[in-house]
Amino acid sequence: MSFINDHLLSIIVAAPAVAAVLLLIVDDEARLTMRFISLIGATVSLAGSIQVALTYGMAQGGLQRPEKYPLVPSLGIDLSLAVDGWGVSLLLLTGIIIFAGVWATWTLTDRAREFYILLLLLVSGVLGVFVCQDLFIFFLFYEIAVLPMYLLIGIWGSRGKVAADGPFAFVWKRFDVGGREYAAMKLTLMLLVGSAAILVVIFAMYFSAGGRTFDLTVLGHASYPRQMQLWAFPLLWLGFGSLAGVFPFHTWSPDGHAAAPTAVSMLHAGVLMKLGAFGVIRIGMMMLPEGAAYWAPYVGGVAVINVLYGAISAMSQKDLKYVIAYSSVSHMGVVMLGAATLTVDGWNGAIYQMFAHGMMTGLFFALVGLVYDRAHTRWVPSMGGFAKEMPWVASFFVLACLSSLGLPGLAGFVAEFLVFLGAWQSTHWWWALPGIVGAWVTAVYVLRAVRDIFFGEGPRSKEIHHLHDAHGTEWGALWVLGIGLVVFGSYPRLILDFIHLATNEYLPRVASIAAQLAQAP
Amino acid sequence: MRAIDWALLSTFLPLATALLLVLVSPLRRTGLGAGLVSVVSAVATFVGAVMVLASRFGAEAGVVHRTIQWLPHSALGGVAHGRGAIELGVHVDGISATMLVVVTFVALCVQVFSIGYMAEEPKADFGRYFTWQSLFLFAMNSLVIAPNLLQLFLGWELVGLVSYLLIGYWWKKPSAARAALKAFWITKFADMGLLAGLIVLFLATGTFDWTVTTAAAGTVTLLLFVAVMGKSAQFPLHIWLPDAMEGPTPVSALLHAATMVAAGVFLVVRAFPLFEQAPNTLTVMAYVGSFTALFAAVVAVVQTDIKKVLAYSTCSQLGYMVCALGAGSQAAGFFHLTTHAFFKALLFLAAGSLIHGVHSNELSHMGGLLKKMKVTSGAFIIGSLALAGVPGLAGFFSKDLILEEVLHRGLWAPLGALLVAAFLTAFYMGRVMWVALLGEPSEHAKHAHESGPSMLAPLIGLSVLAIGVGYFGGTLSGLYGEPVHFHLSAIGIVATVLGLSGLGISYWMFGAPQGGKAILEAFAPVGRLARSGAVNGFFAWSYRSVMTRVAAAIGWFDRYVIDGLINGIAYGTLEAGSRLRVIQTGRVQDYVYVVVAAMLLIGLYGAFWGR
Amino acid sequence: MPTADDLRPLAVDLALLGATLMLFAVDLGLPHGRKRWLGVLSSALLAGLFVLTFFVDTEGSAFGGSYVGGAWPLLFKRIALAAGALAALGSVDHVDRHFPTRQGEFYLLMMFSLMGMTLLPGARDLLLFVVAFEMMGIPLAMMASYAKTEDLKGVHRHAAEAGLKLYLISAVSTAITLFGLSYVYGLTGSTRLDVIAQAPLSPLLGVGMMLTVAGMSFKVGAVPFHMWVPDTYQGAPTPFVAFLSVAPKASGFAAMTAMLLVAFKNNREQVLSVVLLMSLASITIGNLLALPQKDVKRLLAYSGIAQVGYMLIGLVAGGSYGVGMLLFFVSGYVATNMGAFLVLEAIAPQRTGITLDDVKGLSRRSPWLAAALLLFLLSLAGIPFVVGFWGKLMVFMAAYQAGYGWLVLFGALMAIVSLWYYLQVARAAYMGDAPTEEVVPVKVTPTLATAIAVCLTLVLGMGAYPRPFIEQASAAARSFLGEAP
Amino acid sequence: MGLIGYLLLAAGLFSLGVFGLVTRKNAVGVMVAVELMANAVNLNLVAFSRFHGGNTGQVFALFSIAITVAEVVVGLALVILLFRARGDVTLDLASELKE
Repeated sequence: MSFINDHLLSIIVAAPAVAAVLLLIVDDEARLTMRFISLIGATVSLAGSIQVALTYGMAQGGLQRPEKYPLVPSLGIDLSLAVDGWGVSLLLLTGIIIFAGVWATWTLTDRAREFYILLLLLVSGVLGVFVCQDLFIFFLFYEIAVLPMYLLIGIWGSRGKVAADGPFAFVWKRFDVGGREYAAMKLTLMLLVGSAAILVVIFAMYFSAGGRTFDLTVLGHASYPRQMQLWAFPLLWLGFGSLAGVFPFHTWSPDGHAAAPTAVSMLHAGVLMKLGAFGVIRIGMMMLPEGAAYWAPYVGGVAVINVLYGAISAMSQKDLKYVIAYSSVSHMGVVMLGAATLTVDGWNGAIYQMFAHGMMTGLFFALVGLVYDRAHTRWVPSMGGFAKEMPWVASFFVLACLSSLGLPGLAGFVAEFLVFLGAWQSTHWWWALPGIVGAWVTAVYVLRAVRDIFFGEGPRSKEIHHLHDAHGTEWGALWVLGIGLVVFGSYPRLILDFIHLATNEYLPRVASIAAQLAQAP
Repeated sequence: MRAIDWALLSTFLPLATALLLVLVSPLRRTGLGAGLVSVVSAVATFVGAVMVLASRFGAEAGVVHRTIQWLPHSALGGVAHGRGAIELGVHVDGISATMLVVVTFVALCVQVFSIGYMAEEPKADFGRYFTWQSLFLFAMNSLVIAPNLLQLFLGWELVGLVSYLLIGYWWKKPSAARAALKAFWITKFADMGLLAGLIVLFLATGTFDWTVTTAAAGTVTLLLFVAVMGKSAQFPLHIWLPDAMEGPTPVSALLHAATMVAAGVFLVVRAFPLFEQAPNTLTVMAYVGSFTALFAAVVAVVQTDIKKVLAYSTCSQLGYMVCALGAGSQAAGFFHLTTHAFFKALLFLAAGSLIHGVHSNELSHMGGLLKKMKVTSGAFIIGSLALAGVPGLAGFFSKDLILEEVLHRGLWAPLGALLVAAFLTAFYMGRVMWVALLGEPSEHAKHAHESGPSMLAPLIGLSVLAIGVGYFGGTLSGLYGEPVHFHLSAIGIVATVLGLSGLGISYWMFGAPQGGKAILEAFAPVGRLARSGAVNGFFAWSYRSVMTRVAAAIGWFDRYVIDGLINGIAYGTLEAGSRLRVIQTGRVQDYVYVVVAAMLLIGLYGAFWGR
Repeated sequence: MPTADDLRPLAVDLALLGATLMLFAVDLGLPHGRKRWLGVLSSALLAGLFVLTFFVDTEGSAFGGSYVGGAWPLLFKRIALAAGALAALGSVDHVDRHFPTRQGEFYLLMMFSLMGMTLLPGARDLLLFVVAFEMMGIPLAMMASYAKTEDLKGVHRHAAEAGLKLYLISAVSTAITLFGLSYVYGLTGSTRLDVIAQAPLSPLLGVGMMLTVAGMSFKVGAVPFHMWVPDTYQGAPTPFVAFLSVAPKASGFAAMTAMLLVAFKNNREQVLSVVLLMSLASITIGNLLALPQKDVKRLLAYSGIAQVGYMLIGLVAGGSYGVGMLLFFVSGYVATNMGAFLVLEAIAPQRTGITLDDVKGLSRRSPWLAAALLLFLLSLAGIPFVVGFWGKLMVFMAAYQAGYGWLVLFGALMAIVSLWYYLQVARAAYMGDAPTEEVVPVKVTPTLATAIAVCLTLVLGMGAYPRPFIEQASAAARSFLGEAP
Repeated sequence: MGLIGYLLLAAGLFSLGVFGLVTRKNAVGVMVAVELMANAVNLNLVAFSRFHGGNTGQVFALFSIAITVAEVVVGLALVILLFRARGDVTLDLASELKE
């Protein structure tokens, strides 16, 4: 047992990958075995994350459960893992989402083996990012988390073509805009452009700090030249930000999420986008505090644009998945807004929003998957009255909507509330206003979608029939995430205390530098 | 058990009931079983509330205030003790105890009534209905016992949610779905003010308490008042309330007459110490309230749907309360809230019973119901008279108190508006009574029959209170401040005369069959205005023409400009590849050319730097 | 007279000579039906030699310093031998199918070419350089156009063209290099690299140096001497291309490094500026021209040009770090690119041109092959947990350290462009539907499968745990530059 | 004729070779041009050898000749192959692989 305890973090990170390797040797026809192996991999990660949360020493805080395996000692690259308060919460989130995600794809039959392998590899990458304490490995995991997406979307994505029109029709035709392969390619390339920017900054930090180690703590306490921070921070911001859907690098997200299969959308919007925001905070703001302090107003300003722009774009969408995808863009804006405030409440809110939005959007995509599975369309104007045949789906959808629009008692509210509190305290108090308005616009479009899809007299398209409610394994994802939303919304301290601990530890350094900078002429 | 335990019981028992009904589907699907569970729980809740109120008269009458930390301590409060805490808890004092009883009693009556009223619904829907009812009770009670504005806000949003769910109870009807959506949009829109107000308050004081003294009170209260306008349907954010009548009638009685819409007023009552620090806000409230009272009363006159009449009447009465609070009288506002809750709930339930009898909301489909539905009619008449301010009934006392306070403050314009509204109130209630209860029975009314006991019992209970509660004004106000004792004043007499004359004129006009044509024609422009709804139209326009168009524009921008840029870069790169590939001609001598040329250039460069 | 000490650095090369002669002898004795085993034998011999490199001590120098041993050349020899062994193994079936009667010559040519390659990294004399270069290059041109007469209008329609293009550009650049070398010799009076390094700079010497470097960059296929690369790759037999695309590149870089960092070390700046330009041009042209390609071999050829550009970055960064990372990059690249071409061979053994349509539906026809191809492609693109990621990253790191931050950004962005076309292949394999309705499984022969599996293992192993390789490469680079370990 | 003269001659020869290389259509003609370039190199080497004394350059030249011979042998073989494949030895025939 003590071996497990001593290597718990490695086990959490490796479990999905090991499951993926095991899948290689399973017979092609043994679908059930595949599913169970995947489920076990996900469950091990989830259980491990829960164990980490339960045993995390709240009294001492800081980085706990350190593990270190030298990888390339000559360059100071170590596979070093440890978990802090943020890590705890985000591990939990990832564990929950992948657990739900496996349930949500239980019925997948087309090339199931490859699908699960890629999905699990991706999850390993995500888990790795949240607990690794080595910048280089951070980047490595980050890339792993991004890449399987190409195949996941490209192979198992839905075929929804968009008619080529408008001024760029010729480009559209060439790229097959709206198709899943287009979406997959666009997502991959845009995110990797971000990686290119990150890479440069990683090198800059490494060499600027002496070129001996990539250890995050060491690098985090090095003092980088101001000039370097000023150019490096925006690169990180845009680099990680492209994954977080920062305007104007968000356009991969609607196409990508719309085209992706259910579990992948869940995971991508639910967890992967958080990697980007996490990177901005964990690497960008914490490592380059001067740069962060200088650029915070821009980060916040763009985040505000994100919130409103995403929400208003979502209003104009008719495709259900696009609606949800744009809402993600809007909500990730809230995360970035919280980060930009450089206040305790703002950062708490930002990390909590990652958590809350992860669960919520996971639920959303699971539901959209169900609706699509039954109705074979995502076109909102052709739906209507679905609540009759699928009352539970409707109920869960409303629940997700309510969290999305920040209804108290659900997780989304806590996060938004904290972010707004933080925003009001920050140097730009008015940031909170667009945020609040954004929440209202969210209410407008999500509830309108609810009305159009579930309420009213019945499908507006004659082709929709044979609707039925969720059944069997599909319940898994819905209940796990639905209950999560309520529980973490009513008693947020379950998670928020961890977050708070880490924030209190990390923020003061950044905030004090920001304060100095504000005083300087 | 102490007061706090009773308060917690009456909050969490309904939650437990709701959860039970949500999670145990078989129970919910029995319909009646779910209803009974809910009613039993409502009874217990009511008992709890009564015990809480009783404790106010007992030995432990002091304010009970108990909280737990909900979110981590915010750094915002700095070092000062108790600041920066984000807490939830229980606060029991006279106000919350009174409100608790009002809410739970009305809710109990409504739930009992609903068992009869909703009996013909499908079982699953019936169960769902009672689930939401229980959830509402939890939400409303958690709002009522809130120890600070944050919890009040949480409850506030939750009741808004239940309102959305219950208005949309018949979600298959597009109009109900639309009304639910509209109600949520509008109130949520107003709630932005509450959220902002809370944040400003927290930033300024480090707490969510309403007792703090702060320089920011003006901003905070104005922001809070925006939310009040939304929730308590004040002009111009009142437009959702008439549409909310799409919900089942008992829901209208509970949420959209007695309790939920009064939450806005309750907020002001609760946070009165804050509002008192902001005289300007109070003035604004007085004017908005009185205008709403008048405006809604005028519109109520021309409504032909009995529920719409009552809905506008609710708007109008809420205007009274807001105006009273604006005049600086916590007691007057809260007292009117109390009495109004009983008689308006009574009116709605009685109307529900009438509707149940004739299967129609339209006044013209009623008539002569007094003979067929004696108990219901009696209850309706008691409610109407109480609303009209007939002396001796509850409405008389509270309305009188309000007018007195407004007069006392010298708010002349609001006073005039309120007086006219008092006349109109009596007039339109009179009209409903004469047309629906007397008058010529219509086709529908001929088959009307009295409702069952489960519907009549609540009517009787509420009737008692609609008559009696007016006499306890002093006792109730004494629970939280100076007792306000009733004494007949000049303005009270004026109002009474106006009210009675309103009833009289309406009898003169509508008492006879086919009467009142002229007056209705005179009011026709108002009617048109009310029906086409200028305010409504404005909101609809801003949704349709502004929001959706802006959204479409942004959507286009995203697709074509931003995405276009990204596709453009990709396209450019691919084009560059396609164009450049022609340099690979395939002719080996061309390659040799390149090699030789490159060698020459490189050699020359070497010769140059070798110098 | 050469002494025994002189022979020590040459131990591997002599053993290779022995192996070659042995192969020759066996070829003479082997009856016609059995020729197939020649490939397996040569692969086994090369593999044996590869193992041998771990047990011989090649320290020291031979022939008065004209030839040196040690970690640096040894590592390149290993790369060449490994590439040879894999390529021979991968060629067995192709050669047996298409040139059943001329199998021995094919492997002999490969062995001769390999001999040039193993000689090249240790050469410290212009003469030896030239000889080794030609020894490596001439057999390649012959192998490129290896075809039966009756196939010239069919399967190997492009053999002559492929070979001729390789040959002609090779000949021209050899001539130009020699011309440059003649000046270098003329102005320094010596053919020894260390002596040349001491010579004073003059315009003619400058011309000589530049022409030398340019001529060498022909072998690695850097822009603007890359024009033969796509045409030859496309037209030549696939297993041979697998060999051609990696082995000469590794040795070419060994030669270039020696030339730049030993012979021209005092005038490095200017030469490096030209190398930097070539690197930029290679990355740009390689990546852009690969974008519209439909022929996978041609696509990989352009990608190879781009890869060379990345390798040149390591050279530009210089220092033991940069060179070491270049070496690491090259060793990873050998396994990767070899693997990729061998997979192509497995997919379409009957053809020399393989288009994206041939790859379509591969994941259904052979999931393993598709997965292998995907991993090779990802490694080429520089994706984590396969070796290409580390290679690119290490080279970038070296470049950043040397002050070329912008080059890192440029390189990384162009790597993303490259991902487009790599993913086109992956997309065909995974998302495209097979040309026919029924799914025809791909049959992979055991020899080819073994070769691919070895490549895959290397790619994954070096990607998962690069430490020993990186450290070996760094150590070799330090010993090459004479720095303390 | 001093060293410079030989160098100039070699350079001229080399240029002539380059000219032939790019203008000849016939593959054999191109080979001859390459040969010219190689001989320019040899001339250089021998001239430098003479200039420096010693025999390094001459040995170099010998090697160079040997290399050139090997090259030409292979080249002519390829030309024959081209002839078999296309029936002619015009270099432009070998331009199917492109772009």
